[in-house]
Amino acid sequence: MTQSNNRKLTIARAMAESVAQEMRTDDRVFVMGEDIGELGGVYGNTRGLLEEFGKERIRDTPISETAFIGAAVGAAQDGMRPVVELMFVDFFGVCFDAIYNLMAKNIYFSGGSLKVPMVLMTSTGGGYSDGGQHSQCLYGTFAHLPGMKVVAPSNAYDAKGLMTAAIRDDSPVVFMYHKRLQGMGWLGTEPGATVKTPEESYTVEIGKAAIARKGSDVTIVSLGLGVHHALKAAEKLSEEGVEAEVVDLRSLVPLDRDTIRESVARTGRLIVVDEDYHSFGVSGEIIASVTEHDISVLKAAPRRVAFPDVPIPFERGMEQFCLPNADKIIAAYREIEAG
Amino acid sequence: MTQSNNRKLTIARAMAESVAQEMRTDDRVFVMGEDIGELGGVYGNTRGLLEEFGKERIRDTPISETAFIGAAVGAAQDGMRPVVELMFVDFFGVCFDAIYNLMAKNIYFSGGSLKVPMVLMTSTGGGYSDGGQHSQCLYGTFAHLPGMKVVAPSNAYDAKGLMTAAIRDDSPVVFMYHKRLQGMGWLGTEPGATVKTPEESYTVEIGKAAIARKGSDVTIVSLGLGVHHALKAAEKLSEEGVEAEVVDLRSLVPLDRDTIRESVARTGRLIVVDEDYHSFGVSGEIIASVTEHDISVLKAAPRRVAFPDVPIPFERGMEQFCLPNADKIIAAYREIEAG
Amino acid sequence: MQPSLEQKLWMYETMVLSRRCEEQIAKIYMEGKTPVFNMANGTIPGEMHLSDGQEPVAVGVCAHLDAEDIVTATHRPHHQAIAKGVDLDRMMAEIFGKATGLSGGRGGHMHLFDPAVNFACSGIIGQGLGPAVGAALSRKMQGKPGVAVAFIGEGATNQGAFHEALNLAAVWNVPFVCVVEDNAWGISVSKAASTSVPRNDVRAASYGIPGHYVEGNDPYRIHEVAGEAIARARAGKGPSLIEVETFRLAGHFMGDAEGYRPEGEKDALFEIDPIPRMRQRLLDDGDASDEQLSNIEKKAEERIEQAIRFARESDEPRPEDALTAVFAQA
Amino acid sequence: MQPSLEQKLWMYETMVLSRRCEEQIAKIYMEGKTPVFNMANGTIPGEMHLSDGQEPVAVGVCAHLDAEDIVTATHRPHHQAIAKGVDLDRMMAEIFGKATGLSGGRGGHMHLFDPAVNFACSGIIGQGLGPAVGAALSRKMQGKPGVAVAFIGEGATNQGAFHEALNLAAVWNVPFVCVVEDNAWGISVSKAASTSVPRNDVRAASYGIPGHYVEGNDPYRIHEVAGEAIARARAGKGPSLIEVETFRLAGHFMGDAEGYRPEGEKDALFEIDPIPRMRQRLLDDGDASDEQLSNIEKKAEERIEQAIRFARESDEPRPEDALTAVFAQA
Ligand SMILES: Cc1ncc(C[n+]2csc(CCOP(=O)(O)OP(=O)(O)O)c2C)c(N)n1
Ligand SMILES: Cc1ncc(C[n+]2csc(CCOP(=O)(O)OP(=O)(O)O)c2C)c(N)n1
Ligand SMILES: [Mg+2]
Ligand SMILES: [Mg+2]
Repeated sequence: MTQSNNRKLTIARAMAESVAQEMRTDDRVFVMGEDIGELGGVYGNTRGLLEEFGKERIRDTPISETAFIGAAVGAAQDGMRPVVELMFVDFFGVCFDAIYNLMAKNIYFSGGSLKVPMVLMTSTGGGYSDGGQHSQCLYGTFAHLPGMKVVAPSNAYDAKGLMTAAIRDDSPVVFMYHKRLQGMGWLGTEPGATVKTPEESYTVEIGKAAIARKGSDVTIVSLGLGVHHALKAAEKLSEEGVEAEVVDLRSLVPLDRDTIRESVARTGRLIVVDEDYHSFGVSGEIIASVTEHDISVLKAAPRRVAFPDVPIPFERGMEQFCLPNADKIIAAYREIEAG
Repeated sequence: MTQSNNRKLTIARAMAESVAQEMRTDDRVFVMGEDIGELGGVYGNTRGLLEEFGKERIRDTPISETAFIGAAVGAAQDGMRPVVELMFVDFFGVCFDAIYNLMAKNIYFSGGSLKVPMVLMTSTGGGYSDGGQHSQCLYGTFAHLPGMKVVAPSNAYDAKGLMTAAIRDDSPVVFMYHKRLQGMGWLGTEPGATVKTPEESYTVEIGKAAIARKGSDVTIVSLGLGVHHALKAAEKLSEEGVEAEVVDLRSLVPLDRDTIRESVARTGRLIVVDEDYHSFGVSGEIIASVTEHDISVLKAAPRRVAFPDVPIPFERGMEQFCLPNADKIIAAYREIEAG
Repeated sequence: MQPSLEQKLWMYETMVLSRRCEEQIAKIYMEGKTPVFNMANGTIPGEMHLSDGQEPVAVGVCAHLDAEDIVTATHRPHHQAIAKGVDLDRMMAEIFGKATGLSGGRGGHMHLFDPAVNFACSGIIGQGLGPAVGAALSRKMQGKPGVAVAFIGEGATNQGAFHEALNLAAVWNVPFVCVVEDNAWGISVSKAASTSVPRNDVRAASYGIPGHYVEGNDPYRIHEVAGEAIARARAGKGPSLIEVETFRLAGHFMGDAEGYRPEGEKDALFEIDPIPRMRQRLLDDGDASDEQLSNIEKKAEERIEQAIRFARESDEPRPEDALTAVFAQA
Repeated sequence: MQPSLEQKLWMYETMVLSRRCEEQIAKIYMEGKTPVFNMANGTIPGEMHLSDGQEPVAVGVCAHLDAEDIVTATHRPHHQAIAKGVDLDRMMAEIFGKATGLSGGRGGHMHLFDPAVNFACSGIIGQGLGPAVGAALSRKMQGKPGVAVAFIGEGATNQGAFHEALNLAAVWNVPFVCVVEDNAWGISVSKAASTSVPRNDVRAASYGIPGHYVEGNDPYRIHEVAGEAIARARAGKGPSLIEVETFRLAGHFMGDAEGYRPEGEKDALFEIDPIPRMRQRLLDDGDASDEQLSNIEKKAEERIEQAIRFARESDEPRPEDALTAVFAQA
């Protein structure tokens, strides 16, 4: 192992490095979005790219998400491999037609005669008082609609590998990165997200969950920032001799149901942690995926720790009241124990 | 009971009647949308209104969903009670910001100082080869995002009562009507949707499920057209002595979890029937709602009969292959029986 | 500048081909839908938007396009598809929902894709604009030739996507032309009731690009104006907006009672059907003999018959293939 | 036509009030964010978009508005809120996230709602346009007085919502005015890089409505042009579009390093800060004495201090109240 492989990167830098590496070897890759040029992306994931690749391939756009995401689809179908940014996932409402009715469906509508090799990267998550139009995760919203792969890394290693895999994929991939994991100085970051990341190019397979921590007593399934809450909860539980297994989904579509089911089959207990809204989303799907498969493996009713079904409040105390955290996960475990 | 109360109405006529009755007694109620005037709505639910109320209160709009749904929010906040139509729910992508970030959130953002008394009515459903941009249900998509009530009637009685309740509600209500239940001649209709509907005005409470059929052996939960599939399956199962209970959700938000749980507690078996996409949607939520509450009531793993995670194909055989129907529900029951 | 004789004959032939196509589809569409009309039934189920009357726009524009050029079309795409050179057999098979269709029956008549001639369409108003701008950008970035044309209806000009795409195309100066088929109606809503200006060419000024309005559904005039705009785009001088006055002789979709049309409108339109008019003009100008034109017409009829035969004789897709082609094949 | 003396003094006072507000917020925003700047921390967490420099637009327009008129504002709303007469104490408390805030801390600085003066704002670009058109329609339908003004930034003019709303307002001829604050930047993207025309007033022609461009960030000239447009709307003559040249003296949000600005741009802007300029003008024109103006300034400072005191002294909301007010109270 070279020294470079001991280097730690933030997710932001890992994303930018992946894009840069792909751009160097593939002329068809380019980047579009708001403030991704000079500014390097509000969340830093395109920093340095303008300097290396210039304005043609690193394109700042007007505030016209419908047009430029639609344009990415058109360019992708025409042989390019655009990486396009929707600055906050919360803005999807102004351009969701271009995303879910066009980007996601044209391969199918064309019977497979078209490819749509594009990546839509978008920031998710709250916890820093940015209010109800700038703090959502919307994982369930994107994962529910067929035709797009959806990934959400919890650390820089996965972020780089998933980004490289996404750019090389001939199908559209939505890359949801969590703001509180980006490693932006001005936002504070979860240290666990900044991990050793090889300099050389590599891929992480889209559709494979990771076991972030081994354990035998309860399975905690999560993604993105939630994985870190889960790991913290697991550490605390471990102090009292309860060993939690933490499953990091990494990808919502395809969803690695096998890994989840296999883990729950071993632990017999399930907690799902999701920063997206509680109902009709990720947490329900995970629980259903387990219970419909084999209900006998469960020793207790499954639990979820998710954002309640309310818009995201601005005020810190209110927002924290709603957000998942390690204590809530532990409380959920207590409920399971209590039966 | 007067004779009029024996009269049967289609859902389309029931909706139009409710709107007309509210418009007669409340000047603030008006209707906007594409082709809702002269044409009476593509799905007939505004037929006759232009003739009675004129162009000011029955407003055809440009093809500008973002603007006119946004305008409905502005008008609602200013004291009007708009009923606005999104012709097909599939078109939500061009205007979802106005729906989920504005209509759904302004009450909360204003701390309750604003009311947003508006109804967004929209057609759902496939089964008539209208292709992948005109056949979706998207129940899960709307139900996942907080701040809007979501109703989906299965028959004319409920449609009228829910529409009246929706118009009188000070919060935004999304009224999802299924095209194959509307009673439009040119589309064919499920006869079970056209039921006795009182002439006088009445409301059906938003947030209360109905037991469409009593039974003790299995609970089939559905909504809209799925309720009729469930009833047909129940009839067939009854021939072999299996009595299915059919729960008609009527409303997704609020979701009547109590009625579902109470039914499953009695039957011990659960099948969810949903024409919306399989994953991260309604079917997962219903199953999770039951299992997280009390896993011991289930005698077997729950099942779902939902639209697979693929865009909706045009061709009849392919589309029918994907759609829920009575046979698939019976097959799901067989799986439960087989354990 | 008038089209060349060859172009004129191609335009006439293509208009006739398109019309025959629509006539045959209209007939076949009713198979299985009588005595009770139910859109779900019959040889061709689902919605059906026909283009009768609007052929001059498709041919006037596409006369300037090659296979490598890009066209995005709408829910009313047949005339444009035919003029762009989409494989007619596979297009018809797709409309019938056959395994041999352009997308094996997954798409249907609103979702015709033929990558060989860079043709795509979609059922959402304004949706094709962004992709056309993107394809134009792709050519510019790759240094490859090709102009992208987005066809839309006049009703679509009030959709946000129209504004965003034209601005983006202008800012990026890509080889893009937006062609608006102004048939005066968006389903039952008239242009006057939906659009704040009588003509959309004035909206070009919002993007600092040339705007044109072509009156009279006149294929030669359309050909001329489109030719200029497309040449301009090819020369790297950027996008244009063209609105063309046309009309639809059919209902919005099949089954439309058209109660919204003022009395007599429809009859008057049939009087100015562009196909007999062009035929007469070719004769009057001495560009073709009656026999030549009859020959063209016969050939068009046969071509459509062949496509229909192909569609009818093709197999239905396997139902379970509905689950395939969601993602690109590895 | 110049504003009346009373209007001039109100405009000056309101500009100063707004500026003091921003200055104080800027200072308090940094409480708890040093030595390490983390947006999540401090007395006022989250994003913070200040309006320094853009005050002339707010006051020039709102001088013509009463409480019953409607304003929708953007992510940069303080100057407009203050000019519209939003309750300053409760606005400040909302920015602090207190229980006494306009929405009890649920909204924050991008979501200020004061129904008493018909003020609303939102954080999504272009989102306020539709609601303003709808409120204007509501007044027209109810036969009640009132004009609706939507403020947006120049970057927002390339969003589809802009186009749709202006067309709809024009088609329905409602009392609506769209005011574009052209501060030359949308975050780091310049107007030239995002907008296909140098000035948005030309886009009014797309809707058959009057378009105006006001140069120089000049409160009197803004007052005049806005007055005409608002009077026109009140007279039932329909909507207008006004773009105003202005500038922001602050970063896009607090913490913005503004590396995208050309060298010297910022310094030059401080030279033409509209507040000292207006002060000088009032003196030069003999409209007010130095003492009068100093008095106004002192009062403004005190008013802001009072609002801040109110905010500081107010209680935080109960965390569990996050779950309330999702739906209207019965
Ligand atoms: C975003 C969206 N809104 C509404 C519709 C429903 N719709 C289909 S065609 C049509 C009218 C379109 O009018 P125009 O653009 O003039 O095209 P034409 O049908 O006249 O060819 C409408 C409203 C749609 N498909 N997409
Ligand atoms: C639909 C949408 N896209 C992007 C953003 C992110 N964003 C917030 S402010 C801004 C720039 C806005 O520029 P402008 O309209 O000129 O207003 P200014 O900030 O200059 O006042 C952007 C891109 C957003 N809030 N909403
Ligand atoms: Mg039209
Ligand atoms: Mg700006």
